[in-house]
Parts: sequence; structure tokens; C-alpha cells
Amino acid sequence: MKLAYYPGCSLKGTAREYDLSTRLVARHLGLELVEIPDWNCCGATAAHSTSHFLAVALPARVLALAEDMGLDILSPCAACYQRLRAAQEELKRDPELKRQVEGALGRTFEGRVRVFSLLEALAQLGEEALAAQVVRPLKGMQVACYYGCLLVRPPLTSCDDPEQPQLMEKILAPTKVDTLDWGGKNECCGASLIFGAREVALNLIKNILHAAAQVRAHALVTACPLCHANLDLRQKEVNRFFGTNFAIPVFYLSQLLGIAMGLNPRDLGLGSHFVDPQRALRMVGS
Amino acid sequence: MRGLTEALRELAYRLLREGEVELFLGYSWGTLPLVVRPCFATRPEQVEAFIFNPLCLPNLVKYLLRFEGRRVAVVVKKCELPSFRQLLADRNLERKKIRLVVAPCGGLLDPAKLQKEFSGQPLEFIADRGKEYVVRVGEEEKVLAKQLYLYPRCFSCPQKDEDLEPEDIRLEFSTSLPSLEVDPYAGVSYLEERPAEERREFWDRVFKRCIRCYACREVCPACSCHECCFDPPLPGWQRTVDWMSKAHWLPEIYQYHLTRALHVAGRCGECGECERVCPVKIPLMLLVKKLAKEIQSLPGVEPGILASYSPDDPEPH
Amino acid sequence: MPRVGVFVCWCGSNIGGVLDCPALARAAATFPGVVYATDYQYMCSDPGQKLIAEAIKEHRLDRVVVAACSPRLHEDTFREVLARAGLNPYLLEMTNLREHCSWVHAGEKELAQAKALSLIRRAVAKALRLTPLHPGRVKITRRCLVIGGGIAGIQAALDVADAGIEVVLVEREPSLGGKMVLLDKTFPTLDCSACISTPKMAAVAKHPLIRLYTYAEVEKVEGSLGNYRVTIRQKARYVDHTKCTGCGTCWEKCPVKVPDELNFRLSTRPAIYLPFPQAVPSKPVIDARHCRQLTKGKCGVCQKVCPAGAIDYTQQDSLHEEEVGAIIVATGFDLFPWEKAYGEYGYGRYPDVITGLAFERLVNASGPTGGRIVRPSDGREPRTVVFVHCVGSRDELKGREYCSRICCMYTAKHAHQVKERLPEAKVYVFYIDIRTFGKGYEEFYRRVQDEGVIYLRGRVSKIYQEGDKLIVKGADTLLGEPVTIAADLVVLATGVVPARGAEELARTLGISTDKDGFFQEAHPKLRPVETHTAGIFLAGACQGPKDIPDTVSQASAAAAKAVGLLLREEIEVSPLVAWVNQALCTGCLHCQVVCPYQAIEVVTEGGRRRARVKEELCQGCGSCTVACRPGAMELKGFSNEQILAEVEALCR
Amino acid sequence: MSVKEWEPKIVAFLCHWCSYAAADLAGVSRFSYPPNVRIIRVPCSSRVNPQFVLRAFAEGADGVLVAGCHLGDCHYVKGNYYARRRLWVLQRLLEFVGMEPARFQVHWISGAEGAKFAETIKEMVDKVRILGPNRLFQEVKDICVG
Amino acid sequence: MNENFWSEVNRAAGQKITHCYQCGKCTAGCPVAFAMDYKPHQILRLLQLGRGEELLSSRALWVCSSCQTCTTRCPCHIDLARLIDTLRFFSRQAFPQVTRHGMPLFNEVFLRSVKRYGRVYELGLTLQFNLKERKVWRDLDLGHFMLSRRKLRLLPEPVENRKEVAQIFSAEKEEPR
Repeated sequence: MKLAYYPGCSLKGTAREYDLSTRLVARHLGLELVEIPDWNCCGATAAHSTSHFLAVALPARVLALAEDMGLDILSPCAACYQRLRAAQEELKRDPELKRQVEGALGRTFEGRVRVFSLLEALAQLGEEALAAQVVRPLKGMQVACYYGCLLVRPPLTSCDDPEQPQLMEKILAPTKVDTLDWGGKNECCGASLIFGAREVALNLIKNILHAAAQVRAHALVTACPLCHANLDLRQKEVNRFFGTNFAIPVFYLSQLLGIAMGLNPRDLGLGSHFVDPQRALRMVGS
Repeated sequence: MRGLTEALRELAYRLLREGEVELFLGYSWGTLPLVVRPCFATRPEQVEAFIFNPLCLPNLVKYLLRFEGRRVAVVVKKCELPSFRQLLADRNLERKKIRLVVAPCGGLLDPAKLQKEFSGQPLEFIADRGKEYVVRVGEEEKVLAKQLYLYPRCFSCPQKDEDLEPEDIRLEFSTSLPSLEVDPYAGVSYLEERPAEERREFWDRVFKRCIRCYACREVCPACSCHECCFDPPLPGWQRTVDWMSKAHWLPEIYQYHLTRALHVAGRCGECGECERVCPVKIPLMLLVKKLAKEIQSLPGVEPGILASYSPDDPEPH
Repeated sequence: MPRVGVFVCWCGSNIGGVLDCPALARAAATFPGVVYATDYQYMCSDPGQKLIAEAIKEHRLDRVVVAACSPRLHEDTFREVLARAGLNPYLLEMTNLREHCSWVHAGEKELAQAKALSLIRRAVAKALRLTPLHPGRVKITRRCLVIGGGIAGIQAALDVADAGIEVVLVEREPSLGGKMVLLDKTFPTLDCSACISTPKMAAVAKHPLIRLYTYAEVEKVEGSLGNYRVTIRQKARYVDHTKCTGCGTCWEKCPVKVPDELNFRLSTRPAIYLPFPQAVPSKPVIDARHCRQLTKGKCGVCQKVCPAGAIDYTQQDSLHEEEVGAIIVATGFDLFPWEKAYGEYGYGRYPDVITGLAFERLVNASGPTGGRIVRPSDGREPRTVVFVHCVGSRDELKGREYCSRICCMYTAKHAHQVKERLPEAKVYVFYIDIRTFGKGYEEFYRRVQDEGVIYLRGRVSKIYQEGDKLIVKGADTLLGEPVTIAADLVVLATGVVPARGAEELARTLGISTDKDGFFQEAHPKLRPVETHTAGIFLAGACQGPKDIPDTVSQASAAAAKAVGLLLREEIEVSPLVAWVNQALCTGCLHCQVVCPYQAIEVVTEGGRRRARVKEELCQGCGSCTVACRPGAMELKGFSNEQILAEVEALCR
Repeated sequence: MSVKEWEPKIVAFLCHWCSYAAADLAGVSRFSYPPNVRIIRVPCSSRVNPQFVLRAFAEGADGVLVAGCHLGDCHYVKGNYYARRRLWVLQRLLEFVGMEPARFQVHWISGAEGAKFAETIKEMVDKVRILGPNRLFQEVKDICVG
Repeated sequence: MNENFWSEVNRAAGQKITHCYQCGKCTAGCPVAFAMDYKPHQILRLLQLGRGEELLSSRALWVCSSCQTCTTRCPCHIDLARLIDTLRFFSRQAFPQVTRHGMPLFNEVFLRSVKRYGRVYELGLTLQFNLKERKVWRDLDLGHFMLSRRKLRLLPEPVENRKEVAQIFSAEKEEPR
């Protein structure tokens, strides 16, 4: 399968390891990724909080670029994924807006490309194909799959059941890692509130870490760069702020899968995590 | 066309001789030039009269009512199948007694157009050559471009023959109708755009011609009632309803034609026979097409607009 | 030529003050067919009625026009006058000079006078074409079918049978009782549900006039008002109930254990089973899906142990035909399938999140725990119990738009029961609005609050498991705060939906359902237990969510309606019905398509198909008359000829 | 009848259960309206055959009104839905042959809407008065009758 | 405040605000309700009453993390997250000063970065935001860590076709949608 790859801004910076691991895992699974040439930012929350037009027009350009390539899109970043899907729906729903957007872009928009999250792309490969690649089962390690908001909400753009998502669990099943049932999987991490309303965001991060600790999770697994940044990079700050003592490593889904596939941890970017992931990996076989 | 006529005769001969049908309904030449008339055969030796060519205008399906209950084969053109299906449903005819013979029609030739063009000269039809007709005008054979001489109904030719029974027969013959992009509602739209006053004058003018001969009703396959509501069937002492008198005045002419349009609305197969047989050339298809155009916006009009509705129907004002 | 008499009423000054009534009478006398015309102060008064009756005799009138007030008011009055004077009552035509003329045109007397005359002309024109009409008569089969053996069906069956009318009661499940027999107590009086319902079940079983079919379904219904032919499918029980004594040996020895659906899988039952101890009939059935003998062909334990030799593995479904004159539908409700809709409450994955009906079983002395309130997961007594209102109700997104009506009160009852059994427990109820409209309901709700149950106004957004606690995230909108409660047990006040199969039954019976799938009553206010199909009545929650008192009253109402119908030898049906002029009918059956009452049947004579009107079903709307192109379909009392004559008269 | 004296003549077909009751209520409430309307009572708006309407115009009516229960409130469940479709088509046809739309109107008036009934009649009479006598269908009649 | 505020917001977001029956499920599920001055259901209540002034100056609008939980669970089909976006627009119109700090400031700086480079220049964005908030030293430790792990790029990596991105921004109308 060949997909147009839309890394988005985060994966070029803060979430560099997500980019690395996704490309690596994809290659080993026979997923051919072609980066969309000259892609632009989806606008994220900043755009839809500011202007509905921007919130649709920015992703529309990406959709149009992919249309030119004739490929469906893989968007590993949850925020980008949601913005692309939302823009698709809006363009379908509102012909007047579509006309304006097309005018501004100087491109037409047929709406025939599909947008996949990493979850969908991996799940489509099927359990067998994934199992065939697993060389290092992760039995003994307990993880809490964390979906966050934008992969599953709102229902219109959701890639899985909005309330009880299961795709990550399904994808990880062949790795034999122990996926925990927990209540925090679709709670919000605060996203960019960490910039504008820091205490509020820290509170949300703490709640999620708390919920994961409650079920004795050795690690969290996520498929969103923003969630990762908040949960990993800010963990120390949470501990400082609330006097807690969390030390829960946070993996990208692609990283954990890559490890089970026997790929080199350094190539998967495990070295750039704030909370040492080795703590969790040591539980394998325990 | 000769080949097709031959094939038709052979078929009719076989069906009648082997007793598969009691009656074969087809066409033969009429007494006037270019005029084809219906022809019925009950014995194999009668089949020599049958012909088929682009002048076979009449829609024969309504004759099935006359022979209800008998085993009949009838020659139909694709455009007549909707009217056949309607008749079948309305009158609950026994389908298994009817064998359709679907003639491969490449578009009918409008005699009126010919006569207008070559008035006064003897005319004879020679052949259908796919994109053109060959007609003898006086001594000379002329090749005429089809789309210029096509019978009006052929511009909206359905070009398909679905829902046939296995016993039905498709006559094979290669012919073709040039693809035509014509707005079937052009006439309707034109009139719609005129001011109301002008529309009224138009209809006054054409309806004043009406002599109430009821030929339009007699020929219509969608007018299949045993007795029409305009023909009180019972003797005077038993009579119950006078929908209208027999007086010849405009209000009742309006009433007659508008009622007929409503009765066939959603059921009419648009075979155009009403207009063809009208001796005073009232453009009756305009009324039918107008309603067909309006009905297009209505969801589900089975079995006719008087007996159907949808919650999404438009509001009258 | 008919002889028409015209009677113009002054209605005191109501008409007489605006219109010149003597002049109207004089003018009317000149209309063709009119042999007598007069005016009087009050036509509807005794002397007025006498005046008409005498004129009929004196002038040998055979058509009567009364120009007075609205026929909606006095048509019946004057029809009786005709009948008393020996005329067919349907030879009357009224015209409305008061409501439609004098009262609304008082300011334009001249024009009003002209209009009045025109109205009388119309009435005379129609009167000339009136024909005598005779109400049709239909003989009645004096038996009643009741579908559904819950409390509604039981009540209706007993009421009808007590009136001396034979009843056929069909219940789909192996036992009578429906939902009510599963309940522990009933609000607000807290009397034991089984104690008040099981005697009624027993009464049904031993009533000589009730023929009981359990484990059976209505398969086909033919015929019409007064004469229905019903086909009932008796499902195979694999137990011969004529031999079985209900000794119980079989279900004690059966080696199979399956989750008990009646107890919401809180316990198990064998494959040959009695649904509950007080079941009626008190004889078992074999659950064919789980029986080893029937699924795998080996076991046969019950057959071996049965002392009566009642087990018959070869039994098949059987069909039974019953003739009845009326049908009462009492198919009740089911719970909204919340497990399919509410992911935020866990899609049913958390064992300690249960429905209200499951709570009833839990708290019921004859239930799986013997009445101890414990958590299904670990059998511990809960210390914090949260109740959540409106699950599946008042929720356009995931459930139904309507209010299920019973949940506020049964939740209050549950909250009370928790407080009663576990006084130390904390009880929270999340609600949107509290609706306590019944007798004693508000008082009960207040009492529960006084007992320490905490009501929080807000919907619950999410429930999830954390350790052995259920975290309930709700809100207190009165304080404007989110609220999080760590609960041991969560009870969802699950809404009410029509019983499964209701849609199908509606088709079988030819009755309609509303947008939510409940059976549609004929009129929401004035005909709440009737359907649009004459002779079919509704009882209980199949018509809409209802509590027990309402269900029982409606069941009795439906029974009264049915008895009222069935006690008659025959019934009179309005003569203002459609009829088919057979000479004109083409057999296109467009009339059948438009008829809302299935009142058109097909007759075939000499190979020709024609329509015929079943007069007992026709309600006289006349829609078919327009669908009929040849004009074969006519409506008595509003015939084409009559209406055309009216049009003509008015346009003159 | 000379032009000066001309008064619009409107025939109204009212369903027994709603619109006829509305006309009664208008009377009881003394909501006056112009006396140009003549009412024919029918059981249901679905009883109104388009041919009745044509006949009324042929007989010289200047306007025809059909009124029934509100959609969904039909006493006969769905009669007014049938009426709506039939009469909508009739309107299209009448307008196509040149009739002014205001001459043939369809309204849904419940038994509680006496005021709406009176208002409907007022408006309709006003409109038809402006349009003048109905000429459609009429020319030959005048010639024939003289 | 505009008298037609209610209908204007309603139109802009395409919502049926009157449909809300104040069940509070939005507030119950909102992860940041604890930090809001007006809780989500109260935002809707104020909208129903047309009390815009209180709303537009409310902190709640900028505390909302756009997590879509309210929208996902609303039993009345009200897209509250979208409504809040619309209110944010009106809020910036009514009180331009809100964009001087916090989330509105962040959004503005973010979009400025997108407008300029077509993509987000994370380092520049953070520095500029911290500068404007006058908290220059904030997250210095993190920044150091990230730079060392190459998680922050020192220089922006702009799109080539910047003209097209500029067109998008110039076509943007000052109009709530």
C-alpha cells in the first residue's frame, strides 16, 4: 500500500521520534509513504479558534496536494488528522465555503482522497500481517493505551468508537504486550493550554498520569505528538507542581510496535524521551 | 426494412400455425400513401399483409383490451413498453397470454414533415439506413437526414426493453437511432415562461378547435376504464352522475382535457397517440408533459397522482 | 320528483335579526322541487320540531331542508324528527345560516340575504338527490383475543371474562406475568409486586372463560370488526403439559447451566426450566437453544427422570385457529438497549453498572441474591450507590426523544430501598428534571429525600472503573459544578421502548405505530384505547410508557370498550360509507391503495376483478372516490352527483 | 349582471372535522368576513375531486378554496396528504392553462382556528376582487348563452 | 451589545441553542470545567438568555481545550465546542485586549508563524510567546533538553509556495462562521 504522508509541523520538531519511528515501522510493514511535497500547517486549534475559514482552508491545501498525488493520506499527528477530516466534512457540507476556499487556493477540490490516522493505517494491515513481524514479544509489560481527544472526537471525524476505542489494543495484541482497561484513555491532556493556561493543563496531565498509575501501567502509549509532549515532557513539572512522584514513560504507538518488531531502539528515537523508557521495557518477561 | 418485414411475417406465420397464439397484432399498409394501419391476423395465410417500417406509428397495446383472455402476440416498439406495463397493471391482464414482439425501431419517420416538405408529390418509403431515410419523391430517390424527419416522440426514445418475459420475442435487426440531445420539456418551458394571459389565450385558441370526438381518449392506453366517467353508461333512469353535459362549450372542453390530463398523470407512458390521432391537432402532449415535468419533483407517484402521496410533497398555495 | 320542504329558523334574533327569514322561505318555495317552505322562531324547540313533523305528514314531504345552525350541532336532532315522522333520517339536509352567515355578515345585510338564499338553494339541490340510507349491520363473534400476558393483558382478560365473554389470551413467554411479576415493590405504596400480581395470574389460569396460550405468538389475523380469524403459533415446549405435573424433578437434574435472562444474567438456570417459582402455568419448557439433547442429541436426563413421561423431544410448533370479535393488544415494553448506545457508561462492560430492572431482581426476595443488595462483581454490599436518570430517554443523540415516565419514580423507590436495607450507604441520584405527577408520587419523592438520598441535578457524562470503584463523572447544575463520585454500584434508569416485535405485530393487525414505534391510538385525548382499526384496542405500555396504575386503568378501559362491543348481537355501522358501482369498476384497485382502513376487498367474478367495500370497516372519508377514475367509487351522503349539484347551485 | 355590481363568488370545500368547524367557530366568535364565500361540507379534504374544482370554475366561480385539517391531524389519518398532492398538481395544471394562482387556494385550518379561517377568506376575497371576474373557461359560454 | 447577539451567534455556528434543556452533561464531562468561571451548561444558558456581555468577557472561552467531549455527548445535538469557537471570535471583536496574553495571544502568535512560514516554527513561536507574556525564562530547562535531543529546530523550515499560503490568509474574511 502506498500513502501520501503528512507529518505536520510537530513531527518535524518536538515529535521527531514519532516521525522516525512511523517511517521505520511503515517501511518494515510494507507501507510505502511518500511525503506530500511542500505541505503546510493544518492550523491546529489556533486556526479553528480564530477563523472558520482558516480552519478549513489550511487543511484543504494539504488535501488538494494529496489529490494531485492521487494518494490517500496518512496523518500520524492526531490534531492534523482531525483538522483534515473536519475540513473534508465541512467542504462536503457547505458548497459556498468550498467555492470560497477553492477561490483562495486556486485549486479545485474533488474530495476523493481519504485521510487515515496511524491507527487506521496499521489496523488495516490486519492482525496476521502485524504478528508476522513481531520478533520480540513484549509479554509482561503493562501499558495503558491513551487516545486523547482528536483521534476519537467529535464522532463525525472519529477513527474509532468515541467512548470505548479499541484500535490501539487491537494493533498491539500481536506484540503480546498487556493492554490495560482504564478510564483515562479518551480524557483530554490539555493540549496547547500548556502555553496559555498552564495550571489547567498540568491538572489534566496529572489526572491522566494518576489514572494510569491506578491501573499499574508500566507505560503509556499514544499516537499524538501533543499528548506525548504534555505527558512526557511535563511529567517532571507535574511532579513539582503537585508534589507527586510519577515516572511513567510514554511511547508512541509506532515506537512500541517497532520494539516488538525488533527494530533498533535508537533508530526509533527512544533516546529523546524525557522519562526513561527503559524502565518499562525492563518489565518485559517479568 | 424488407428483411424485417419478412422476419415478422415468418414469425407470425409460425406462431399462428403452431397455435402458440390465436391472434397476431401488427401493421399493414393503409389506403392512403404513407399511412400504416393496424392489422390483425388469426390465420397463418393472413400474415402476408404484415409490414414493419418507420411509418408504423400506431401504438397497438390498447387493442389487447379487445382480446382480453385470448392468447395474443402484439408488435410493440420500445417506447410503447411503459404504456403496456401500465395497461397490464390497470386492467390486471393475464401476462402469460400475451407475447410481446419487440420490433427493432430505429426511429419513426414523421409523415407530416415529409408531406409539408414535398407537398403534392407522390411519396414512397424505401429504406431506413441508420442515420438517414431513403424516400422516393416523385421519380427521384432522396436520402433524408433522420433527425430532420424524425417523429416527435422519437426524440425521447427510451432505447431499452427491460422486464420482458422469457416468452417474449425480440426481433433482431441492425438499425440505429442517432443520439439526440433534446429537452423533452422545451415546449412546456416555453409556454410556462409566457405571461398567464398569453397562456390562457393559447389554450382558448386550441381548445376552441376541439370537437369532443374523444379520439384522444379512445386511443390512450392509460384510459383503460370500462366506461369513462364522461360517458354515463347506464340508461337515464339509472343515471347517477353528470360530470358534464354533452353541450359543446368551452368550459366543458377545458374540464374534459384537464380531467384527462389528471387521470393519466403519473401513469402516462408518453406514447403520444392522443396528439397523433387528434383531428384538429390540439397539442395534447403539452398538458401531459407539463404534468410529467411537475411530477418529476414528487417522490413516488405509483400508482398515479390521485392515489399516492409522500410526506415530502410540496405545499399547495 | 321528490317533494322538498324547507324550514327556515330565526334562532331568535341570531338569524332573524340579520336575515329576513320569511322572505327566504318565500323565495325557497319557488325553487324546483320545493312544495312547502316556512319559517319559525326556534326550529330546534319542541314546537319547532312538531312543526316539521306535521308539515312532513301534511304536505307528504320526502326531503327536508332545515336552514338553521351548524349541522355539527343539530343534524342528529333533526334526523330524529324525520325518523319520528316516518321518514328515513338521511333524507335531511341542513344549511348553516347562523354560523356561516348571520353571525359573520351582520354588517352587510343585503349581501348576507343573497348568500343565505344561495345556501338554501345548495341544500335544496343536494336534498333532491338524497336517497334513503340504512345503517349496515354486522353480526359479532362474542369472543375476545388478548395479546400479551403482562399485567395489562391479565387485567383486560379478567375484566372481559368476568363480563361473561370468552377470552383467548396469548403470551409469548413460557409464563404469564410480564414485567410486573419481576418487580420487587411498587411505588409509591411499596406493596409487594409479586404478591399483588401472582393472584391475578392464578385467576387467569383457572378462569373458565379464559383460554390461555403461553409460549405462543399471533401469526396471522384475518377478517374485520366483529369477526376476526386468528392463527396462533404454539411454540414447541418439548414438554407435554397434559402429562406434566410440575413436580420439578427435571429442572433439578438438568446438567445444563445458562445465564438467566430474567435475572439479567445475575444467576443461572437449567435448560429445562420454570422461569420463576410462581410461574403460570407452573410447568416447565425446554430451551431448545441450550438443551444438550436437542442440540447435540445426547443427554436425555430429563426424559429419564420424568415420572410422568411428559418429555417429548420430537414436539413441533403447532398452529391453532381462533375466531374472535375484538382484539386487545397489550404487548408492553422492553428496556432501551443501552449497552449498544452508551459507550461513556461502558457499553455494559462493567458488571456493577446495572439497569433498574436488574436492580429489581437484585432487591427481590425471590431474586438471585434472595433480596440482598450486593455488587454483581464481587458480592459485596455497596457503600455508595449512584442512580442515573434518563438513560435512553430524553436523549436525541443516543436514545429516544421522549420521557419514559416511570424512571423518576422507580429510581426514587430504589433509592429508598437502598436506604432501607443499607442505612449506612450513601445514595446519589443524578437527574435532569423530577416528574412526579401521580397520586402520592411527590410525597414519596420528598420522603426519599428526607431519608438522606442526595439528588443532584445534572446528567452523568462518564462512568469508568478505577480499582474496585466506579468513577461517576456528573454535574450539579444547581451549584454549577462538576461532580465526581466513586461508587460501588451504579443503577441506570433505563428508558422504555416498545416490546420487540411490536412493529411486526402492527403489520399483522393492520394498525399503525407512532414515530417511536408505540401503537397509535385513534385520538390522543378522546379515544386513547382504540386504534384506527375498529375492533382493535390498546392496553398498557404498548401504546406509550406507563406505570402500573395507568396500565391497569387503561387495560380496564380497553376491556370495557371491547365488552361494550361484544355484548351486542350485532353492530350498526354508519351508512355514510363508500360503495362501488360494479358496472364501472375497472379493478385497478387504486381505491385499495388509498384506503387507510383496509376496507376495500377484491372480488373476482367471471374473470373480472372488481373492488368491494367492507362497510363495517369504512369510515367514510371518501379518499377512494377521487382515486377512482371512472367514478365507480361513490360515497353515500356525499356522492359525486350531490356535490356537483351543490357546486352548480352555489355558482348560479 | 353588470361589471359594477360584480362581486367575487368563491366556493369553499371544507372538511367536516377541522375547517368546517373552524368556520363554525368563526361564527360563534363573530369574526366577520366578506359574504362572498359559499361553503360545501365534505367529510375530508381527500373527498375533493379535482373535477369538482374544475366544475366550479366552469360554472362561473371566481375562486375555489379547499381547506382541511393540518397535516398529521387528519381525522382519517392521511387523507389530507392525498389531497395535498392532488390539489398541488391541479394548481400546476390550472396555472399552466393561464389561471391566476390566487383563484385556487388550499389551506390547512384546524377546528380551533376560527380567526385564521376568517382571515383566509378576507385575503382570498381581496385578491380575487383585484383579479376581477374569472375569464378562464368562460369565453364560449358567453357567446353561446348570449 | 448587539440586540441580535443571540440570533447572530446561532446563525454563525448553525446551532439550535433553544433546544438545550440544561441537563449539564457538558459540564459533567468537561475536563476543564473546574477552571471555568462559567461552566459549559451556563454558557449555553447565557446564550439562551442573550446575555452576551458576560459571556464574551468570560475566562471560560479561553480555558476550553476544544477536546470535543461536550459535542460528542450532548443529547440535544448541540455542538458546544463549535459554539465556543464562534464566541471566541465575538469576544476578540468586543474585547481586542484579550489577545494580549494567554491562549488568545498564543493562537495569534501561532497563526502569525503559519502565515509567515506556512508551517509552525516551534522555537520562534515559543520565544515570541514567552517574550510577549514577559516570561522569557519560562521552560528554559525544557528548551535546553529539547535542543540537545534535536527536538527543536534552530531555524524555520518554510514552505516553498508561500504565495499560496498568503492567499489563504488574505482571503480570510472577518466573519464568524
